[in-house]
This record gives sequence, structure tokens and C-alpha cells, in this order.
Amino acid sequence: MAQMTMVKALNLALREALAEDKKTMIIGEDVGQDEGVFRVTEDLLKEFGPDRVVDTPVAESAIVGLALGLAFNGFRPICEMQFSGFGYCGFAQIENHLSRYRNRTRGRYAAPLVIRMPYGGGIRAIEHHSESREAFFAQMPGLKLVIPSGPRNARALLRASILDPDPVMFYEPKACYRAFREEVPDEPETLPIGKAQVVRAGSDVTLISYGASMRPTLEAAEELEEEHRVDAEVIDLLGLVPMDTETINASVRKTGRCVVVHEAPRTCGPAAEVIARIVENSLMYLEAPIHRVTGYDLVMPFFAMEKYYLPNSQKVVAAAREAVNF
Amino acid sequence: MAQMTMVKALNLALREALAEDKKTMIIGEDVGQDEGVFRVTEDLLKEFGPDRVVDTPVAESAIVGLALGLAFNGFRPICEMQFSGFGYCGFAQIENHLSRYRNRTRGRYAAPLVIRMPYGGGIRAIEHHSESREAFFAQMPGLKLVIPSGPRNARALLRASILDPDPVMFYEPKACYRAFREEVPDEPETLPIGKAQVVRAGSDVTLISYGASMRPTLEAAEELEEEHRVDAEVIDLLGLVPMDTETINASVRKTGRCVVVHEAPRTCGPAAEVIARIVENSLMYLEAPIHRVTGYDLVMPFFAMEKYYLPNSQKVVAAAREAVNF
Amino acid sequence: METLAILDPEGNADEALEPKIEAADLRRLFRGMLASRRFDERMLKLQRQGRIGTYGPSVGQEAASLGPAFAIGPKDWFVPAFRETAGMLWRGWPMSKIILWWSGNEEGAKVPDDINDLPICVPVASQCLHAAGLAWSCKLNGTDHVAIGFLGDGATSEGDFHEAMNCAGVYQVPLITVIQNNQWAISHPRARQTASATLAQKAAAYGFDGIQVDGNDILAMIVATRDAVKKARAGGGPTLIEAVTYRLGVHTTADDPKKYRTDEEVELWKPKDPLIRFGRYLKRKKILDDKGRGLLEEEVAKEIAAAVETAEAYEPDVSAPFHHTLSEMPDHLRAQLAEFQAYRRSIGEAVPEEEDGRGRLQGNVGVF
Amino acid sequence: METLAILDPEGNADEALEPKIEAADLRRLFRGMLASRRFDERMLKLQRQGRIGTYGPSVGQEAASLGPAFAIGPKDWFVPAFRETAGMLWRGWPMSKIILWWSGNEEGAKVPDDINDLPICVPVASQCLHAAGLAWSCKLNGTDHVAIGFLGDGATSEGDFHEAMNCAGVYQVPLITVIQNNQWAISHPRARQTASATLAQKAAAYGFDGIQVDGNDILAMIVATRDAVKKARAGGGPTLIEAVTYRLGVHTTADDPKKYRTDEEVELWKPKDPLIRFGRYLKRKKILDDKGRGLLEEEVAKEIAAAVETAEAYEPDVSAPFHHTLSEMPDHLRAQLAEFQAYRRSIGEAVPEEEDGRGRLQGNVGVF
Ligand SMILES: Cc1ncc(C[n+]2csc(CCOP(=O)(O)OP(=O)(O)O)c2C)c(N)n1
Ligand SMILES: Cc1ncc(C[n+]2csc(CCOP(=O)(O)OP(=O)(O)O)c2C)c(N)n1
Ligand SMILES: [Mg+2]
Ligand SMILES: [Mg+2]
Repeated sequence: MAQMTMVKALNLALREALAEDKKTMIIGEDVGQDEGVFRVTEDLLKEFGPDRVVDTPVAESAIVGLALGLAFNGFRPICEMQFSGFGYCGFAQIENHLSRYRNRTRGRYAAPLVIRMPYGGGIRAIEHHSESREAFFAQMPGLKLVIPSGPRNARALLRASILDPDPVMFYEPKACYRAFREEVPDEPETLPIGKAQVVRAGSDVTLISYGASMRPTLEAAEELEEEHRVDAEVIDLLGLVPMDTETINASVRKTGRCVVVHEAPRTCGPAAEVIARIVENSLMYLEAPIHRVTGYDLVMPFFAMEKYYLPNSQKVVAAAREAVNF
Repeated sequence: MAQMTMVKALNLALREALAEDKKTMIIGEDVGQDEGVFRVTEDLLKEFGPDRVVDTPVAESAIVGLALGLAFNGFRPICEMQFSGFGYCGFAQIENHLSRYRNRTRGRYAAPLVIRMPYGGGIRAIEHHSESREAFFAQMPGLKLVIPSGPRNARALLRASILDPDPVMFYEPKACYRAFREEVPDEPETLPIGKAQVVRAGSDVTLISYGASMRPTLEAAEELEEEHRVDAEVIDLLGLVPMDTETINASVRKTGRCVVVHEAPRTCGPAAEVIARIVENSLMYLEAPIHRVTGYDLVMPFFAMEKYYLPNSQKVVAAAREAVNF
Repeated sequence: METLAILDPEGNADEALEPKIEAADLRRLFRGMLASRRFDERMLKLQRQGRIGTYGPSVGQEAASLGPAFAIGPKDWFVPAFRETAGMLWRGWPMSKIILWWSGNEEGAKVPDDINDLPICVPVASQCLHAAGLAWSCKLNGTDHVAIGFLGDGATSEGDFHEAMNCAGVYQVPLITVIQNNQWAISHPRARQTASATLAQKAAAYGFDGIQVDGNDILAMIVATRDAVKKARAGGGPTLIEAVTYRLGVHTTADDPKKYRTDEEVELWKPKDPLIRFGRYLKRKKILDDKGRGLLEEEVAKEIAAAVETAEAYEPDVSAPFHHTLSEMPDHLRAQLAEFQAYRRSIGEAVPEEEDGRGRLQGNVGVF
Repeated sequence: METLAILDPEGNADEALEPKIEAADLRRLFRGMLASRRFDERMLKLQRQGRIGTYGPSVGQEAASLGPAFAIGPKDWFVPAFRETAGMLWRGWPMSKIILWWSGNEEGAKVPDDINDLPICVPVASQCLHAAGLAWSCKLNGTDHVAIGFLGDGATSEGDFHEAMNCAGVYQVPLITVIQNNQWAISHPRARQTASATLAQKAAAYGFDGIQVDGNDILAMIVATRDAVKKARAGGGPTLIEAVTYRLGVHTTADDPKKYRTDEEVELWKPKDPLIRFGRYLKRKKILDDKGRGLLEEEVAKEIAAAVETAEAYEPDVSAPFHHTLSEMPDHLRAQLAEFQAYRRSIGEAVPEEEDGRGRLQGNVGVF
């Protein structure tokens, strides 16, 4: 067991993967000598050499497309997009090929590769470095979409994603990269992809979130208990595809009230899907409308104002109290 | 008044725009001499010349990016993506620039351009020509997203989109291009963007759809009345952004039951947003869970099986009856 | 830039350049081009009869596709666009699969297990990156295998072509890229596709060799590809081959070329038909006379007839997308499959219970 | 390929090539480079003090940015990437706006009304298409205006660079594209970015001229751009200029160049510093002596101090994104604005009622 940040934990998972399977490799911009702009690939070039940890030219479509070619011949590339905002340069490769290859070839060519990308605001980064658009990939059948929220689950989920036979979009909440440390076991561990965690049991209201928004959500739960005698259950989805409909509904059936929290814009965002799955399965258990505490339907503001625009514990508390007092 | 197909109606709107405003121009692949692969730009090169109707090299990111440059200097480009499946090659320009330019420059550079693209299945087209991914653009703040369902509203909405000061994604249901004719008035007309239409009044259940799915939805409404004595109200959203929350909720408050229909995959698809807006505003009016009759969360099948996979009236009728008999 | 050509229109070979190819192989090559041609003709008819969907023939381009296919080995990777029928048949694709692809069945993209190819690719130029990635994988594996990728003249305008070529140059991968410059991208003529005098010279931007070849001359295509393959196997990196050819037919059956090009232009290219030239060459070399050719025509006709039969007998598994979109069906897909099968039953189809895929939780209404 | 250079390291000009520029302009050019340099230095300090965000200096690259800016007119379009501070200042951007951009305020991207520029662009190469579109608009308008766009060596690997250059060639638009080849793309060296010997030769792929220029030589940059502009105004189409320069400092303040390059390499480039060379030239020509330079330093210091003050006094309008994302706020945004203002009030901010933007319908809960 060692205390580590999410950056270190991700690095650990990558190192384990490279050590265990010679077919894994890392490709991306500045992942080698520079060790990634966030240092997630620290020491990996040194340990595994330039054939396994490969700097690419500045070309995101190439990163995805080359990785597909590599995967078709047995490699397991782990791609890094420097920021999710630049991943859209590779969007067509993801939509038209990565997500489809297994089905169109009826399994002859799977594409078991992972695309890691830092997403979200909160670190005062310049324009185009702070948005949350994970919902794009939730609407794209054929992919899995994993989003950790802390060092330990980041390591376990990245490992699971690398081992997974399907393509996985791995969204890393960069606001959590160095924000806090957790104990991470020495032994490799995995978490099942698509299984949510009830990270706090409660009976009055269900708070559902993932990724960077987990922290304000958990803070809100504490505050609700301490200041408002509201006992919140908190669910960490740990990703969006597959979405753990069962855990969500079991909780909402118990509490009858729900708030969904994320940074992504509201319209057609992940919260809408959570709500739809609750309505489909547990409508008659609902005691109050479900609230969305999300990014507004706005272009992500430059960083001077970003704190206003991100979900925070006050916003979650207010929504939860409205739900409870409905 | 003349009877015309949607293709002709769109052509009419384009001709009107080119005639009225010298700054409008059409750019896209094969839009000139070939008059568009669906002939939507018929006669326009002849009438307006090669500076106004311009064939581009095969380069979709260029189509969007060049149009932005043209727009910054006062032009009003109307872009054609040959099929929406290839529009994703221009996705980064849309996400990183088209949707953001007005906000980032605080209005100095707006980008009042229209991107037309045929979407959806049902015409036995080859791979990559049949998917529905309009939800991507609904999750992208800074854009409007318009989707006509018939010749008359197509002409009126395209005109409104061209005149609109904001960038508009204009999704054309290619299954409706030549499927039927409607009277289209001689005089130019517009429809407000973001206003839904109640196209059939009813009291038992609200059926909500848009684009190509309107036809099976309307057929279902007839069948529900004739064979099951269910009186369905039908709403045509005519687009997704802005979404007409008011019309949706007014209807659902009346009927207490709702089915949402679209071709796009279910998870994080447009129906989820419709449901979320109903839950936020009218939860206590709901008498039954809201059903989604949508594309499944699958890669769009090649055309031999597409009919199984598209929403049709039987599926809508079944869902509506479940809602009514709940 | 000079264009590599070996055969003249009369089928005379430039002896200095003529490759040594066994008579049997030359005959097989002719058969390959003929098979592709007759297949196209049959497919155009099937399309008119509504028995397949939209079809994109490659009439006139058979040499540009087949020459490269001939010049590589079975373990090399072959990455087609959508006008490589001749090459695909040579590689061992069953005709019936190609028919199935154009009939809207994924079975046509299910690459046979023993073939190192990718399936037909529709989004133009996107496959260039896959070919580059495959070439890279060959290098990383320490083998001397190469990858060969195809695209059209129009596709060279796409960003993916650029990114693929640039990365191939940087990593010096064993990649041969063949541009089938058939002079048109649907209605857009080559001259308006790019202002560069040749497409081959685009290689200069990527630091490797580009060569322009008479794409209607199968010997020249073979020689150019062989040179490139040899260089690639020896670690010399990528090559770009511009095959100058012509699309004699429609872009696809949905296209009407009369809208954008003259009959005269097409007539000009007809004498350069690769089949005619190669046929004359073989006749002159006494490798294939009219009788031999007649026998080949019969063989090919039978093969095509059998393939059509096989393809038309194919029964798709209607629920297959549920089983192949992901490696295992997650709960929400299981629920959707159940919904789907319920729908199929409601329209009178017989669906065995075990095909329902019911899971623990139904994502849809009221099952919880 | 030869590299155009006019000034040697000692500041001696090649007289055959030396452009005729008035003394006052030469002085202004020096001032421009100096201002950019001192501005960068100040910004690096402000960043360390936490007064601005991440900053990307352009130390060493001033000539490559300013030369082209000098060579165009005010009605021409200037399309920067993010290392064109010298050029932007020359074009008339208030320093305070540039500070605001790096302080996370959209105000820094709000191009002043009287300047025909686009704002700083982060997604590399994406702006090449905007510049090409602007150039096209100039041609369609029948003016002789041109557009000039910048990108880095790394950005040439992106598909958007290719698509922009190719279309510019096809439409023969008056576009000048300046590659600031500063040898590095963050940690990725020029040699691994592309296998082509020069970046200038990439123009061959697009059918127009490419020229390699000593980017640390402002006279050479001016001459090369002037030629290209003249050609473009006369309808001669696009030009690609590779400015060979060097990033003397960090990529951005988030970067540690010691991880990937040696101090020796940096030392090698220091004598080629464009400011030093141009300073020597002006001294030798008796256009600017030490005293004159001292006065410029004072002027620039004052300008920077004033700009910092202006920028730091800036109060952003917190709800501005609601007003600018679309031309008019639709109902759902009105509702979200109300929600947002309620939140602001809840944390004790004073928000006037009229700023609520309440609409007919609230998209959020329970207002209907
Ligand atoms: C990315 C993408 N954009 C657009 C299309 C539509 N389209 C299909 S074929 C074609 C022309 C391609 O021309 P070329 O590359 O020369 O190939 P050819 O058809 O001549 O073989 C276009 C534009 C596509 N398939 N993919
Ligand atoms: C599309 C895109 N991908 C990745 C990045 C992240 N990034 C920022 S600068 C940079 C390197 C750019 O190198 P170059 O073009 O040479 O410009 P320089 O920084 O040297 O001026 C990268 C990869 C980006 N901004 N945009
Ligand atoms: Mg072509
Ligand atoms: Mg650089």
C-alpha cells in the first residue's frame, strides 16, 4: 500500500500493463521524453524503450487511426490525447472505425485499445483545455466509457480498461490529478467496467455523479448531513457506458429523490440519460422531480470565471434540499 | 402553391437565399455541376455561377473551416456535408470553433453559417451512410439544431436557418427526400427555430418525435385511433436546440403519458433530454413511465437489416399502448 | 515527373523494363482482371434488378488494383478503399462476400480468417492510417511484412491522407500507398482536386519517394510495387505510387457521369483499357490466344454465377448486431435485445426463447 | 533548398538583398521586437506570481512574427496561432487584451473593432483554414487584400494544415502561410515531426511556392513576405514561408524544456537572437544608438506597466457567457441564467433583478 495521487496511480497501471503484456504500447504527443504534459507516463520511456512508448507527431486522427492498424495486428495500444479538447481531431476515426470495427467484421478485427484523455475544468487552464464532452462517446455504440474519480479507482479502472476486449474511452478528471492522495494497493487490482459504487449510504436523497464532480457531490453530502439533517446516498457511476441502471434504480427506489451532477452541458448530457433510466424503471417511486446540477448550456468560459460555472457543493446542496422539501 | 418533394423544397429555399443575399454561397462536395448527390442544389450553379456555388475538394474539415473564414468577412456560407457520416471529419472545427466563435470574441465574429447534412437510414444506402447522431450537436452549446420532417417545413426552416444569426446544424432526413410531396407556398415563408408543432391533437398519450421518425409516429397515431381507440397527440419537435420545453410539457400535462421516438441510439440520445425536461417540469402529471422507441445502442446495421432496426409504427403503437394500459 | 509505363497501347512491352513473370502467372493475372471486369458487369445488372444495393464498379482500373496485389505476399497486409475488387479477388476474397457487402450485409466485411486484409472502406482516406498502423506493426514485430493501402485521387485532399503519410515517413514504416488517380472524385475533376502537377510529388512533403505510374499498365504497376516492396522489406520506408488511370464507368450506380463529363473524354481513355492492352501483350507473347481466353470467360462466368447463388442464399442473423457491437452484451443491450425480439414476435417471426438474451435487469420500462 | 537570409550574426546586411525601409520604420520595428520581448519577460514574472495563468512566451521568435505583420496592410487579415505576440502588438492589439487572454478572460479574444485579425488560436493548425477562408473572401470580394496565417512546425502534421493548403492552392487564394519552425513542438523535435528535409518543400504538394527563410532575420522575413504579398495581390495565389527560428524559452510556463533538450542546443541559438542581430544592424546604420535604445526601453516599460494595470483592473461580467453563446437567449438558457443568478445570490453576491433574464418558461424544476 502506498499513498499516491491519481497521476501516480495511472502511471502505475500503465507500468503494470507494459510489464505484463509485450503487446501493449503507449502512443501520444509528448508521452516519451517529456513523460506526458501531466507526467502520467513518467519513467515509462526509460523502462520500456522507444518502441513501446512512442511520441507521435501532432496529429490526433493519426493517433487513433494508427492505433487501429496496430490493434488489427495484435498490438494493444494505449493512446493519450493531450487534452480531450484536441481529441475531436480524431473524432471521425472513433465514430467511423473504432466503435464499429468489431461489429462490421463480425469479430474478425476487434479494436481493444484505450484512449485516455484529461477532461474538465478547475485547473485554470487556457481556452479549449477545460470542457467536458464525454456524452459524445456515450451516444456512440460500440465503445465503453470509463471515468474514474480518485487514485485507487483510477488505477483499477485503467487496468480493467486495458485488459478489456472492447475499445474504451478513458476520461481522466484532470482536476483530480493531483488534488488528493489515496492508498493504492501494491497488488494489481481491477474494478468491473460498468458497475457503479454506492460510496455513501443514505436514505433521504440519491446524489449521482462521476469523475471530477464526485468531490463537490461528496462535500455536499457531508454538508447536507451536518447542516440540514439530510441523509444523502451518493453513487459514483465510474463511467457512462455501460451505465449501472440497477444500482441507480435500487437507490432511487429507496430514497425517492435524486440529484444528478456533472460538468458537461445539460442538454443531452449524461444526467438526462440517468433520469430516463430512472423514469423507465422507477417512476412510481419518485417523490420529487429529479434535479440536474450540471454545466450550463454554454461554451465553457475561460478560466477566470470557471469556478462560477462548475458544479460545486453549494449548488448540489441547494438542489438536494429542493428535492427533499418538494 | 406547388406540390413538391423535400429535395425540391430545400432547393427552393436555397435558390431564394442565393437570389436575395449576394453574400450567401453554397460550398460542398459535388454541389455544382453534379447538383449534389441528392440533387438538392439543382440548377443553382447554372443560375448563380461558380463563385456562389462552389465544389470543394474532398475535405470536410476544410468545408467548415473555410466557411468560418468566409463568414468572418461577411459571407453567409451554406455548407453541404454529403452525408452526416462524413461530417465527423469536420467535427473538431465545429466543436472548437463554429460553436464558440461568437462567445469567445464576445460577438465580434459571429458565424452565421448553416451546415446541411442528410442523416438517417431507410434508403438502403451502403455502410456509413445511414446513422443518426444529431445528439452530438445538441450537446454542443453555441449551435442551433434544426431537423425538418416534410417538404413545407423543410423549406421554411432552411430559410429561417439561413437568415439566423447563429450557426445552425441542419439535419435532413434523407428517407423523406423524395418519399412524399406537399403543397409549398410560392411566397417565401419561415418557421421559428426552436418551436415545436402539435401536428395532431389528442388526449390519451403524447407522441414526440422529429425528422424521419415523424412518419412512423403519425402512422402509429392513426393506427392507435383506428384499432385501439387511443387518441394520441403528436408533437413534431422540428429540431433539438432550442428544444420547445413548453409545448412538450403542456401536452404531457394534458395526457399524462408519453412516448418519444427517434432513430438515434438510445443512450444519451435526444429522447433522454425530452424525458428529463418532462421530469423537471411535469413529474407529478405523469401517469405512466415514458417510453423510448429509438435506435438500439448498436452500430447502425448495414442496409439488409436496417428495417428491423428503425423505429416503425408497430413499435410506437406497442409502446403507446403500454403507456396507456399502465 | 516521368510516368513509368511498360506496355504501349498496342500491347508492346518496353523490353528494358519488362518484368520476368512466368507465363502461368501472366495468365492468372489476365484472368484476375477479366474476373473483376465481368463481376462488375454482373453487379451492375444485379443492381438494376434490385438484387443488390448501390454498386461502385472499377471498370478500367483493374490493373491499378491487381498489379499491387500481385506484387505482395499473402502475409502482407492489403487495405482496400472501395474500388479494389480486382485486388481483393486476387487476395482470395470469395466473390460472394463482395456481393454480400454491396447487398448490405456485414458478412461482406467479415474478412476470411486466412486473409490479411481489411474490408472495403467507405470514409475516404481514413484507411490510409490503418494501413500505416499495420505497416508499423510489421516493423515492430521484426518481420519483413509490408502493408499496402489504396485511396482515390479525391481522397488525397483529406487530412487523414496527410497524417498517414507524414507519420509513415517519421516512423519509416514498410508502407506502400497506391493512389488510384482515376481522374474524378464523383463529379470533381483531378485538376480541381489539388493544384499540384502530379499526385506522386506529394511524397516530397513526407520525405520519401513518390512515383507516377501508368495505372492501366499492369506490368508497370507490378514493377513499381515490387520496387517499393523490396525497399520497404529492406527497411527503406514508405513509397507513394500514383496510378494514373481512368474510371470508365459510373462513380456508383447512384451516379450519372453525363452531368459532369463528356463522352469524348471517356472515348479517349477507352483505347487505354488495361484489359485490352494486357490481352494484346499476352496474345503477342503467345501466352493466351482467343481460345484460351474463351475458356477463361467460361470459367469466370461460372464462378460469378456460383457466387451470386451463394450470396443470394445467405440468410442474415437478424440479431447479430447485438452480439457483435461489444464483446459481451451489457445489461442495457440485453434488455434492448429482449425488446427487439418481442417486436419480431409481434410481427409474426419465430424467435426461439434462447435468443432473447434476457439479463438480470431490463433497461426498459416496468421490468424491474 | 536555400534559405533566404539578409542579416548575418553580426548584423551586417547582404546589400544585394537589403530592403529599402525608412529609418523611422526600422526604429519602430526594433521597438516592436523589444516590446514583445519585454512583455514576455513581464508575463513570465506575472505567471510566477500567480497573477495570470499559463503563459506561452515567444522569446527568440519575434522577427518571424513581426516581419510578416510589417509586410501587410491594416485591411489585410492577420491570423495568429499563439506565439505571435510581436505581430499582434504591431497590428494594434492593446497589450492589456493579450494579458487578459492569458488571464482567462474572453475579453482577450474580443478583437478590437478596427483590427482585421482573428484572436489567439489554441487548437493547432485549425486556424490555417480560417486564414484560407478569409483569403478566399478577399478574392471573392474583388479586393486585393490578403490573409496571412501562422502555425508552428508541429502543427504542420495536422490534417487541417493539409486541407487548408490544398484548398488554398485549388482556389488560388491570396494566402500567405508562415510556419514558425522553432524546432520544437513541446518536447517533439522538428526532425521527428516529419521526414521531409524542409517544411517549405511541403508546398510542392499543393502546387505553389514554398520558401525557407531565416526566421531570426527580420529583414529576410519582411522581404519574403513582401514578395509573397505582392504575388498574392496580383492574383498569383498562395505562398508557404518556413521561418527557421528557435524557441529560446519554455513551451509554456507549464513546461520544463530540460526534460527534452540540452542547454548546449539553446546556447547555440542564442547568438542568432533576432533582437541582437537587428540591434547591431541599426547601430551600424546609425539608426539607433545605445541612448535611443535606452529611451525605447523606458517607453516600453511604461507601456507594459500601464497595460498590466488596465488588465488587472478589468472586472469580468460574470454572466456574459449567457449573453454571447447565442445571439439571443432561448428559454432554456434564460432559465439557466435565473438558476445561475440565484446561485450567485446564495453565495452573497449582489445581482440586480434585471440581470436575471427570466423568460416565459423555466427549464428547471417546478417553475412551470
Ligand atoms: C470522408 C468522406 N467524405 C466523403 C465521402 C463521399 N464520397 C464517396 S466517394 C467520393 C469521391 C472519392 O473520390 P476518389 O477518392 O477519387 O475515389 P474514386 O471514387 O474516384 O475511386 C466521395 C466524396 C466519403 N465516402 N468519405
Ligand atoms: C489540435 C491540437 N493538438 C494538441 C495541442 C496541444 N499542443 C499545444 S502546443 C503543441 C505543440 C505545437 O507545436 P508547434 O506547432 O511547433 O508550435 P510551438 O508551440 O512550437 O509554437 C501541442 C501539441 C493543441 N493545442 N492542439
Ligand atoms: Mg477518383
Ligand atoms: Mg514549434
